[in-house]
Amino acid sequence: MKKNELSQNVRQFTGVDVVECYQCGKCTAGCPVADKMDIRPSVIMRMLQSGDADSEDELLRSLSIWLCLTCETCYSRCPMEIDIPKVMDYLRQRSLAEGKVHKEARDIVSFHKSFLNSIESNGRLHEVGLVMDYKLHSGNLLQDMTTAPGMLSRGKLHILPERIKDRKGLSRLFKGQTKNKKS
Amino acid sequence: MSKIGVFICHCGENISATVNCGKVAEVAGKLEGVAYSTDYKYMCSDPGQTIIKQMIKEKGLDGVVVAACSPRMHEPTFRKACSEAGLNPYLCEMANLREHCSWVHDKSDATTQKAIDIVRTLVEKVKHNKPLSTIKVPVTKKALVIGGGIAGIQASLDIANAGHQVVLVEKEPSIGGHMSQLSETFPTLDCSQCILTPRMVEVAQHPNITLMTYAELEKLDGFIGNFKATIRKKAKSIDEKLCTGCGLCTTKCPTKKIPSEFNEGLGFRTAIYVPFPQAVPNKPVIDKLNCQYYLKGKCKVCEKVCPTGAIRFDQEDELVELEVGAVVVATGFNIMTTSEFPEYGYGKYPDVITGLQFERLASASGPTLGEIRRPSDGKIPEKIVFIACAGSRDPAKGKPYCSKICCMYTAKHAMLYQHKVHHGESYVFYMDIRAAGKNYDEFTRRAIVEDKVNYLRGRVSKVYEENGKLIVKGVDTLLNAKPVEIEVDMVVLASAGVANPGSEELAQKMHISYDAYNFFSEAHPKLKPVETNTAGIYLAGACQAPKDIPETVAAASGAAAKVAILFSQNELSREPVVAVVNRSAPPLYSTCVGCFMCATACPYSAIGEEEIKDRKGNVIKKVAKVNPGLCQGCGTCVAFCRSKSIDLDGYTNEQMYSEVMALLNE
Amino acid sequence: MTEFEPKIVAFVCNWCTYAGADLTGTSRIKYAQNVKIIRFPCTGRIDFMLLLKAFGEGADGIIVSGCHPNDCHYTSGNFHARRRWIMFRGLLDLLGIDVRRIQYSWVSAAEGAKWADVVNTTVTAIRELGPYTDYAKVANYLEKEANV
Amino acid sequence: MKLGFYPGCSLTGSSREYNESILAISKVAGIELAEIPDWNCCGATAAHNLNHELSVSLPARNLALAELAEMEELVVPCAACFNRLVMTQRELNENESLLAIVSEKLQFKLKNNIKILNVIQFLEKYVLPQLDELVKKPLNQDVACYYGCLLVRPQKVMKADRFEDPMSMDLIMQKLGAKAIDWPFKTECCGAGFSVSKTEIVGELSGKIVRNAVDRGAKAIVVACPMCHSNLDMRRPAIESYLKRKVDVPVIYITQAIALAMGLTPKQAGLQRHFVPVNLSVTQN
Ligand SMILES: Cc1cc2nc3c(=O)[nH]c(=O)nc-3n(C[C@H](O)[C@H](O)[C@H](O)COP(=O)(O)OP(=O)(O)OC[C@H]3O[C@@H](n4cnc5c(N)ncnc54)[C@H](O)[C@@H]3O)c2cc1C
Ligand SMILES: Cc1cc2nc3c(=O)[nH]c(=O)nc-3n(C[C@H](O)[C@H](O)[C@H](O)COP(=O)(O)OP(=O)(O)OC[C@H]3O[C@@H](n4cnc5c(N)ncnc54)[C@H](O)[C@@H]3O)c2cc1C
Ligand code: SF4
Ligand code: SF4
Ligand code: SF4
Ligand code: SF4
Ligand code: SF4
Ligand code: SF4
Ligand code: SF4
Ligand code: SF4
Repeated sequence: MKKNELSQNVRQFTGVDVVECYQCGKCTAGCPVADKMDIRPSVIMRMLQSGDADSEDELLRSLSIWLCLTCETCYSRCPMEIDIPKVMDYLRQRSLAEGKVHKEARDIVSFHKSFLNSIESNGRLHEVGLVMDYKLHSGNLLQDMTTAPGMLSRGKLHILPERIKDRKGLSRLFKGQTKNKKS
Repeated sequence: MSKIGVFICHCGENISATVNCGKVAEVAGKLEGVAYSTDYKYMCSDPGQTIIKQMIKEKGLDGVVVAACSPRMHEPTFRKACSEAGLNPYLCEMANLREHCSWVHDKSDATTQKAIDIVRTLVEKVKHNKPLSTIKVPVTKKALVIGGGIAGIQASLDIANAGHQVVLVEKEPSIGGHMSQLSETFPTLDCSQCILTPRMVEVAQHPNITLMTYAELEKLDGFIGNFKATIRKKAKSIDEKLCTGCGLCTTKCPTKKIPSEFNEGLGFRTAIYVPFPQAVPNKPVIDKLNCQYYLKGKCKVCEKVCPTGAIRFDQEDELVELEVGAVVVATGFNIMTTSEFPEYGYGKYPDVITGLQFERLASASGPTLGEIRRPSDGKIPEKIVFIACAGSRDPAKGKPYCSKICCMYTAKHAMLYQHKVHHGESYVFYMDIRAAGKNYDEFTRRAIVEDKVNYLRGRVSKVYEENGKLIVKGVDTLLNAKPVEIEVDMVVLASAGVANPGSEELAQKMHISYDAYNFFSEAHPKLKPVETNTAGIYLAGACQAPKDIPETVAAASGAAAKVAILFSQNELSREPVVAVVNRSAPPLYSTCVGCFMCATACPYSAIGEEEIKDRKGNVIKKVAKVNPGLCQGCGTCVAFCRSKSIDLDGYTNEQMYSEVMALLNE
Repeated sequence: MTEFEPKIVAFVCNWCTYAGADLTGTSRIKYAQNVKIIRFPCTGRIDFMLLLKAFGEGADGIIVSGCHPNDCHYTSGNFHARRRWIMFRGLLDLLGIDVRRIQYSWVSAAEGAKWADVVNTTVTAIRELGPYTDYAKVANYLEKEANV
Repeated sequence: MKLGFYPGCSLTGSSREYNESILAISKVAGIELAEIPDWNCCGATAAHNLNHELSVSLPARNLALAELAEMEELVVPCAACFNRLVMTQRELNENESLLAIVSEKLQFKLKNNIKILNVIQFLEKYVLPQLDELVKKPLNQDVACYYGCLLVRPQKVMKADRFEDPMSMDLIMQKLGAKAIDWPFKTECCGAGFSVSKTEIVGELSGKIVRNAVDRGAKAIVVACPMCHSNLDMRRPAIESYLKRKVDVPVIYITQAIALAMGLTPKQAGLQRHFVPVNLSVTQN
């Protein structure tokens, strides 16, 4: 990677200029998952600023970008109004595209992928299908076995998916987008 | 045929780096009416001016164009030089090649061409310049000082001690400003009241100072040397001559629970009140908005107890007109309140306070008699957090600037806390420590090293209350951005210094400029720091930007010196940029048709009537006439006159037309 | 073909915009070279016939800029200018001059960056509008006016 | 009165009771909600996280369908869907090239001017004015109104009142006769989309929220977002294992609270579908 390649891309795709960050740390101070992150939000900003290739690679391989909940707390309090969640979105997409997803984040990615698969095939989310698909992908076969019966008995799960009618229109939206089938 | 001299300045490299000055001089030399043209490294230097003077004499120049920096910079310099060489100074004009050309464009032929165009334009203007002579106006040697904080106090005393009359107008019942609220002052930790009170008393007793408290500027007209100010003296509901300041009324008034402004809401006052014990003047006022009598028509306890019968419920506001020669604006500043911080609870936690509130807690004369006790339950806080840059350096909160004083007062607060609560723990969340001043950095270091204040670099994201404690969610950016959560008893916000509410309106009343944050603007950021763009109006203290006391006092003395300089003259020379109504040979006498559109447009009421009479004294016609003493040279009248009968010296129709023509016709 | 370089005249007041433009220089903010400044004591002084004159002499665009409302050094000159400007717009329509050729703005002495902005946006706008070619019409009008 | 309605996937599945209660109270208030025909999933966090274009084109399809159905106002009760739709609308208004791409894929030229209302805005505009008349059984309860992230942030887009300490739900609850407690966790994140993939994080974040509400005396937590609801209600085991204590405070939708106050039955309000049993004392007028 060239120097500052990532931060320039961030700027191009998100409109966020990381140079504006003056490292006050307010984002990290308020982030609900900062204590679980391997690289904290303000440090992510600093690494992007440094433009150093190792840092940028480290960033894309970090767990942090996947732990971010997009809760927007950082953005809403940042004195420089830096849209960190948007940067996180971009970093996630880059990480995925470059195959640098952190080991512990694979669950999260699998879940999101299953989710998109469900939409792609039905147009709407089919929770049972989603959970099955996710389990297959993540290998977490036993996870969440406790809630499903409860959901069923409360009428919260449909066994069969609801499908939208305009399947063609839907598939146009997915056309040309990266496939989520395999992970 | 004119004989104009053109002098092109390099300004070292400032102009010549992007403009080919030699080329400009060469082309200028060939312009019609130009008798001489040259370029030189520093036109404003002695040798530079000598060239101009020599050439005026040698070539018999009848006009000069100096193509250099902005006329706002050196027009007086070169006009003076011309005058010394015997040329009427108003035959000299400056072409702005630096600010408007070389500094804003890159080096190129086009830049040089633009410089040539600018020079040509001014050459054409000068061809139509007329010799003018400066106008003399008398100076009223009395100054108006607005605002009675330390800035207004210092400026008043200095001007008064120079032997001139001063009227000091303060909107609150007492002078003293924010300094009177402070506990101890950095970097020496001397007691604020102790050093301030003697000066307040001196103001009250000075024979040259008239003090008007509870008063505000209503209107300001006129111009340097000759202002007319209208002051509104708000009704105090007290006959000040009768009142002895015994204070009986204030102890008996039944309305006791009004949050005291002086104590920043941490204490109470009565409806009839003196804001603080050392107030000057030490006489009460009735706060009509809270007095039972004014609200409900019942009470009058104060009237009953007053031994001198000084209470006047029927007193009304009074408007006083003053003629003054100069105005010093010293209205100070304010700070953001806790309610302006959503993330710190919108002001709903009583133990999240501002720096000014902390000053009141730390002050021996404050509501806690100098003990640091938290407002909610009066407990002594065992742990305390100070948040620096609260609102400052925060574009999201609309204040991108550094408030300059808070790093220092935060260090002071933490120190005072540690001195008073020995076993207490104090934390300061900061972004940078800005302590640039004599003995300032030593001071903040002392807080850290000697008083063991914990400085943590990082901003606080949120403060909330849980089980009677305040949870502060911050970060230590020097530890790889480690989140830090501290449970404390009190939080002090070093909240941003901001312009006083109402500053904008006040500036508009006085026609001075103000910046994006409503602080008043100085005429030049370096060389005219206490002047405004309006001659005769000066700035002192924190009304210009947040300032500490030493800086405030220096500015106040500077402003006072400017006033004294102005008052050292009996008459003032003014630029002869004034309007004149033309005269022509009879039978017309003037093309003026007497419509007086000009008079309605003139903001200074400078245009009157003149009767033109024949030999027998019969009035032939009425035409407009400008009073040059009042005319300020705005030229509005000129644009209004349909018959082109009124013109503005220095910016005549002919001059402006020729400039436009020259600019567009290469 | 080289790009069309519009000729733009800026009529500015001495106290606010002229000083603001000085600040642009002092701050070394670069801007387009097409604009040349003529200094007036106040926007109130600006006779709008002069604007027409400028179009008659080949200007492609004009900037009129002074103090912000309420900030006029002379109390109210800029208000008068503003009022006349409204009437003047009617005349522009009559003469078929696109009002977008005249940029009316407020730039204070503290707004150096804003001046650069005003200049650059005006230059871009005029570039898009293309050269002003109808100057004969304006010159004609002015001549007739002068004879009244 | 007829308004467009976008239920979103959750309301047809895991948060059916939210849907049921909205429809029930709308009926009482005389408001007709017309579902967007053949709507699709907004893409939620998944699209947002993985694929930017899909995160815009999926919501955009719904906006297009709403426009086709000539809807002027669209009620979007799910805070996550609301957030996605509003952000999409905004992004498409600001980014012309993206608008072109999306229009091409949708084969529809978006006017993109539909007014999108979240549940609170909907209630404030259409239900609140008549609420005094409609409340039959005031709720005499201390409740904690929980807003979460998506209704208030980013505040520049959501334009919520007092974004760090919003009051709009509190005011509605007060109208219902309840006491809305003052508490500092109104807008803390509950763990959002980690419900399935990182349940322990949800347990921790939601646990802190629930704990604070309970400690401050709340007898119910009132929400306006299916994600918040499922995290606080369905993930109660994870919460309890984080807090190492049992908490039985119920979590209800604001629309359920209104339904109860209007005198509808718990069943009509869908309370039986909750994991944490709801036992609210409802006093008679
Ligand atoms: C918390 C805190 C702690 C500080 N500690 C220190 C310290 O330790 N050392 C130090 O050097 N500096 C300190 N300062 C800074 C100090 O307070 C200022 O430098 C000083 O007060 C500025 O004086 P001033 O006269 O310009 O303004 P002010 O003190 O604000 O006085 C302005 C006066 O003008 C009056 N006024 C306002 N508007 C009008 C009007 N329209 N008409 C008439 N009157 C008007 C006001 O009522 C007031 O009396 C501190 C500031 C703060 C906020
Ligand atoms: C590298 C540098 C960059 C700077 N940049 C900036 C800037 O960008 N902006 C800014 O605002 N400020 C800047 N400054 C600060 C600025 O230089 C000073 O504020 C300013 O020069 C102070 O002026 P002065 O007259 O007090 O002192 P000086 O400039 O030091 O002048 C003192 C004069 O007194 C003479 N003198 C000394 N002793 C005697 C004696 N015994 N008898 C007679 N004459 C004597 C000296 O020869 C000298 O001419 C900069 C300073 C430095 C060092
Ligand atoms: S809050 Fe904003 S400015 Fe501060 S460190 Fe985070 S991104 Fe940078
Ligand atoms: S948006 Fe992400 S980085 Fe920002 S505060 Fe929320 S979880 Fe942390
Ligand atoms: S006259 Fe102006 S431009 Fe020339 S050297 Fe002096 S300051 Fe520089
Ligand atoms: S009681 Fe009368 S004399 Fe005494 S302070 Fe009050 S008004 Fe003045
Ligand atoms: S009349 Fe007013 S000021 Fe006097 S004692 Fe009564 S309340 Fe106080
Ligand atoms: S003085 Fe210090 S605390 Fe105040 S704004 Fe500047 S850096 Fe922040
Ligand atoms: S000078 Fe002009 S505007 Fe004034 S009265 Fe005479 S004709 Fe009218
Ligand atoms: S130039 Fe004209 S309008 Fe302006 S002050 Fe003088 S007389 Fe009045």
